[in-house]
Amino acid sequence: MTSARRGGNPARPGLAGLAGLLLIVELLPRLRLVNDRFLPPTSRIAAALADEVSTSTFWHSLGETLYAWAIGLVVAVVAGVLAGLVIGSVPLLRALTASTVEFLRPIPSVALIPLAVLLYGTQLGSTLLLVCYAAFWQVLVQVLYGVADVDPVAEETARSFRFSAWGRVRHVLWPTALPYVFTGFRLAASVALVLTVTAELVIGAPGLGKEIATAQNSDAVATMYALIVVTGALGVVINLLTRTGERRLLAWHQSVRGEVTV
Amino acid sequence: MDVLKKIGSAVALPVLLFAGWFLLSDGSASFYAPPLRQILTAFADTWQPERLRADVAPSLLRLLAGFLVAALIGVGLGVAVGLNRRLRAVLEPVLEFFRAIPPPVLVPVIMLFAGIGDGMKVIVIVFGCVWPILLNTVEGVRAVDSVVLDTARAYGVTGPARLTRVILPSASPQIAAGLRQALSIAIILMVISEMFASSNGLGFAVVQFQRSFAIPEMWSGIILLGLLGFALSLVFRLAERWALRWYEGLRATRRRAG
Amino acid sequence: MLEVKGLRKVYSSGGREVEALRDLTFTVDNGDLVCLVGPSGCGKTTLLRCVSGLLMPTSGEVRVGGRPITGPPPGMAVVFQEYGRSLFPWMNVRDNVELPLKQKKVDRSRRRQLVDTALDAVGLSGAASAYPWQLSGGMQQRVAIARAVAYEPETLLMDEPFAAVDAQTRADLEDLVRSLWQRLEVTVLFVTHDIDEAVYLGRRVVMLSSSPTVVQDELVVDLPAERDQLRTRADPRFVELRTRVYEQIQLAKRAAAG
Amino acid sequence: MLEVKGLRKVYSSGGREVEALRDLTFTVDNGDLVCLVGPSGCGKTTLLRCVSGLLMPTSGEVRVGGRPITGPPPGMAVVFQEYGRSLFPWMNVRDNVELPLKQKKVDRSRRRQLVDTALDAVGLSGAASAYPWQLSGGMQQRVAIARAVAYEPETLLMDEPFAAVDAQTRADLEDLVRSLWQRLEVTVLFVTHDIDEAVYLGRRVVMLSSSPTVVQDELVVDLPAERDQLRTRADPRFVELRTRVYEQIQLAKRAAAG
Amino acid sequence: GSDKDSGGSGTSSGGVDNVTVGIIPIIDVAPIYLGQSKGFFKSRDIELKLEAGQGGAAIVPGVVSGQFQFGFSNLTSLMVAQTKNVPVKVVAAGVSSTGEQGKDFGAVVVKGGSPIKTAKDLAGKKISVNTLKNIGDTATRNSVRKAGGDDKSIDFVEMPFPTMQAALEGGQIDAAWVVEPQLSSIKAAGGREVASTFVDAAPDLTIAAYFTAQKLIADKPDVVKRFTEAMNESMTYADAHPDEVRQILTAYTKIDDKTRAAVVLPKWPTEINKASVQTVADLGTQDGIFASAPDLGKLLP
Ligand SMILES: Nc1ncnc2c1ncn2[C@@H]1O[C@H](COP(=O)(O)OP(=O)(O)OP(=O)(O)O)[C@@H](O)[C@H]1O
Ligand SMILES: Nc1ncnc2c1ncn2[C@@H]1O[C@H](COP(=O)(O)OP(=O)(O)OP(=O)(O)O)[C@@H](O)[C@H]1O
Ligand SMILES: [Mg+2]
Ligand SMILES: [Mg+2]
Repeated sequence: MTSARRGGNPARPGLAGLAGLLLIVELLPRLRLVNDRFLPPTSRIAAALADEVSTSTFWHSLGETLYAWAIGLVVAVVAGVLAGLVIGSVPLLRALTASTVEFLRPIPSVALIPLAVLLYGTQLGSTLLLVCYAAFWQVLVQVLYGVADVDPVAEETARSFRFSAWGRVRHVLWPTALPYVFTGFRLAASVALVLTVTAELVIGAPGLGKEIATAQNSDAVATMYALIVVTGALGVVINLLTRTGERRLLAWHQSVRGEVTV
Repeated sequence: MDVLKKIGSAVALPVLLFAGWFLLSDGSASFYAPPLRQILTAFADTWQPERLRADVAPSLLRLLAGFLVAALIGVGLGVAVGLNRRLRAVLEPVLEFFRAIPPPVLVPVIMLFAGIGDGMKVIVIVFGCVWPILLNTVEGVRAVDSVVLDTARAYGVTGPARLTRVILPSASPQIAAGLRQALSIAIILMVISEMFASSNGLGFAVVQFQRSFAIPEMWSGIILLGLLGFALSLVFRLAERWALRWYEGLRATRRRAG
Repeated sequence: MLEVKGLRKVYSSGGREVEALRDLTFTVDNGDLVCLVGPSGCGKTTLLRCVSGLLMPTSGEVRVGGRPITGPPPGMAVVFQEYGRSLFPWMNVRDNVELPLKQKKVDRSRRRQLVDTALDAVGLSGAASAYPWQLSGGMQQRVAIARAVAYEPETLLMDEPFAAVDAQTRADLEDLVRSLWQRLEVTVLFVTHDIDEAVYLGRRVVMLSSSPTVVQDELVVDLPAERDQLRTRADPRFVELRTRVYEQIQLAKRAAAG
Repeated sequence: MLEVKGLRKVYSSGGREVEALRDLTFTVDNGDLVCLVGPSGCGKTTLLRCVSGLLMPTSGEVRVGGRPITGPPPGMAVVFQEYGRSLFPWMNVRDNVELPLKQKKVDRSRRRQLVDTALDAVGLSGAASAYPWQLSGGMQQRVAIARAVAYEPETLLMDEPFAAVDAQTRADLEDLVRSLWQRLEVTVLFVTHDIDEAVYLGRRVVMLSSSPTVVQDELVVDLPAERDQLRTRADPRFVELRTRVYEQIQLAKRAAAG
Repeated sequence: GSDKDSGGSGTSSGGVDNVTVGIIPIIDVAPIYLGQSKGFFKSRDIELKLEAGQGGAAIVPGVVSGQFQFGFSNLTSLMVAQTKNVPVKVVAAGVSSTGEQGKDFGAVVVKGGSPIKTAKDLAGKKISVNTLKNIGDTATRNSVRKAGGDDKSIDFVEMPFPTMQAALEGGQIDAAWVVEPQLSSIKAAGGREVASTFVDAAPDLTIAAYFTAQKLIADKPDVVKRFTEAMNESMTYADAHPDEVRQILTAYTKIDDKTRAAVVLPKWPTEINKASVQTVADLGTQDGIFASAPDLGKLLP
């Protein structure tokens, strides 16, 4: 009810949440609730992490992962948004593609691994293929739902003033779909990260995933967790950035403005 | 008439694509991309009723269990997080943290707690497909019209009724978007989960075909996955139509023009 | 008794600060019917939302029965100016009207009776099973009114409730409000931009100045309690009163402009 | 010239069939100002939406300049009854008003001038940078009017455009519409539920019956072109005409009830 | 630069052949890393690039499509490929068992307190293998049969090696078929070995091999020959220098120092023990792993 900007730094409660998680992970093995060889306490993971970050391999792998992630995500988002807007605003296209979309979407990207390797070997291309394939659907589906959510009155207003097709997309469809696009982006961002790491893990393309695989094969449990933590941390950072963008671009939207006023 | 048209437009593109695939792949010598003709033969040979019962049925059960649990958790947690700003601030980074962890690397950890039975597979599915539901629910709940909320408050529509009669229906279109996305992710994770500690299931079969270099059979498995996904999404679509008929009507009335 | 004391509300959002209400003080006795008039944008809706406990004032307070309110008090019904958005699009007309009664735990048969009577009173018996988005603007507004009427509130807040209906319907609804008020001894706070309506309906009229808003004037309508659309409006005293309100509002406007 | 011929519209959605318009025929000459009155729910909005090319009639047709319309014709501006929802919440007031002009490729300086003049005319110069949801109902409605006015349309369709504004503002806006009409020779079709307004504003008044809707009566307002809020309304001819309209509508209602 | 193109079937650039090899980053492939660092490949004009994958899934298609010139794979998988007419051929031995009971690099182990004492007791139990229908289950069946147990009643489940220890200790499985380094680590935690399955199957069993696509053998027999030579030199060197093998592990695994010192290293003979491979082929055919008996003449050099 009262002013939203009370707690000063908005990131603080989030940090508290993460700290709680760290504490739980520290305590579980210490209290012998789980075997510390399977889940080492936070402190040991942290030590392993410190070891990792002092190697150049780690930074190199991180760079590779981020690079593949970023490219895959950009391609998927751009393609997903464009396809979504086009398909969503042309009912005929929508009817024609619906079944194909539903058919292709659940095909697991992991099943595409042989195909990817066939085409690109263990190089970046393989990872990208899997990442784009998986992330594309996330964006596409969100945009389709977003386009369907256009307020009929707003849509009619645009039509009555004879907005050009582009004008309608730019000024009506796009702003309405934008919140959905953001959700799609956030979903795609993490799916892309998950797929990048998985592809590296399974195919062996260079990156964090390969490091995780190596750690797993080597029984280096703490190191494995340390690398997992890095992936998770990447997710948190990515989300933080997205949220910031969202607050900027969606200041007019109920979900954002509802939290500032009242 | 209308129904025929709908069916026509639904099958037109797939038929075209399959025809294209059939023609282009005919005579393919590549070991990993065999002609579609061969794949279709393999399909008919492989997916006999007995095999369907042995591999597809258990997969489907895990899938449904995982999807339903994810839906419950996703919507439940999503509503709580969406309604409560402070809870959201506390939980969001933790959730984002877990969201970014690839399920395959978590499988060992999940095995620790859940063993290697169906429970583990269901948890893997839940872990992967809860996110779109959760995110969409949170956003849907946050976007409930302020006048609607005021109306509910003013008329004392509070407590459970506020949830079931106001918040959930209002957010339901977006929740549906999340559920739909989760459904296909659930299928993907079904396959992934069956790659570990498994001895039956559709995913297991596909991986097994791949490992034993039965490539046409592997492709037939992938096609079956696609068909399965399509069938499930059709069921989902029908359910959605029914549950959101108000929304469809609301949108459709104004679409009749031009 | 409803007391508004030194009420002030400043909106600040997106770098824009608006002092919607500067300093309002007035009281409404139990069972009174007070009409609020004032120029567009002067803060009538804001005031109503503060009184209903939906909006926290920047300073000052609203008391009901001596106690300051912190949220919507029980037994209050509100008809929102945004009638269209205040109806739940996922429920049909009957359910929209019935939901608050369910929340109030009115038993089923009584509920049915209240809903039927209310829908009948606003002339919508035939549309009970339609969804709000299948209705015309005026019909939607009447649903919102029916919902408030069926609720049998102790306090009734109405924000330009007849804006979208035709003259004849409006007259009928005015009489409906008056009869409800007389029958149930409801406390009514009624926002309107129609001066005639304010004088015809109210026992008192509170006039607000334009922004920054204070109470410009108050007036007791000393017309007989039994009113009639034709005779009352032709009454010289009625004309006198409406002229006085008109002048005050002109004054308020001019003060703002000057 | 705008011709409406044998227009019929039946809504059918969710198993509910409503014959909103039965059979409407009338014409509006170029540069004419026609007011449409009729009871709530009789189909005024439906008619307007058919005329604007936003809704396909079930049968009959609408012709503009002799050609049947298939979509919104160029040079037309509509003020929707749902004014709140017709404003884009992601743009501030100025941008909302300016956007159609951009679409019409009006150059920048002219655009600025048109927007400023229009906002000034509806008394909203001060709120140009506010977002629609930061405005009161009446202010929102005035933004919608400003948008239509700034557009300098050849045909102006207005659906109860003054429903949410106070009496004084309403009078000002009425004069605004009349001066616009005289200055630019716009063809205006104006829906209202206020009989006085229809007679004061229009050069002709078309009265619709209640559902099933036909044209009940038509009337030419033979008052002098120069109108004045005080004098015109006091004119005996004005009173005579408004009584006639009132009676016709009463008749329509009674016919429906009987 | 883009290895995709330059790697294309060993294009020469200045007389040097670029060769990409798909391997799994486990102890077994230590020789190739060692050979790379010792310059055994360079001296034969081979510029070696190693691509580590998590399993065979990516390697065989990579080799068949020409993305990799060579690959490392377990021979059982290659035999499966052969029965399906995948155009691959072995060019060098990969890794062999030590042949010593109780001191091999792969075995079936149980928890310390387990009532399972011998291979016979494994009958009717739940045993984990890394891949179903592969060397793990067929070799284990063989051991059980030899010990006089009923191999048909064994319930094999599939799980990655690294998770087996937890599953074993959590009681989700009764026994685990594991290889190093997990084998050492389970033993160190009190686990007990009940069968040296490779040793039971055949003396000096050749378990894995390096292979290539038949197309490459036809197109560039010379490259293949040089690769085989380099590989053989690497393996001979590795076999003779266990300390350097333990050292090179740090380059591509994350095995900790203690385990690194403790693991049992496999043998790296340059000869493929064809008899042992034939034994596995027969066992596999008997257990239904192969649809038809593999034609070793087509697969092995
Ligand atoms: N959410 C908001 N954020 C910022 N300013 C607001 C908000 N709501 C209202 N205002 C401002 O407060 C003032 C009063 O608004 P309010 O809606 O109370 O007026 P009103 O008297 O109801 O007008 P009307 O008769 O046109 O409905 C207006 O200037 C408006 O711009
Ligand atoms: N989308 C729709 N679906 C079904 N019925 C509709 C729809 N829109 C309007 N109707 C019905 O058509 C009839 C006419 O509606 P319309 O909105 O045209 O009336 P109106 O004359 O504008 O009324 P008001 O003055 O109350 O705005 C009403 O009975 C209404 O219920
Ligand atoms: Mg208001
Ligand atoms: Mg209407």
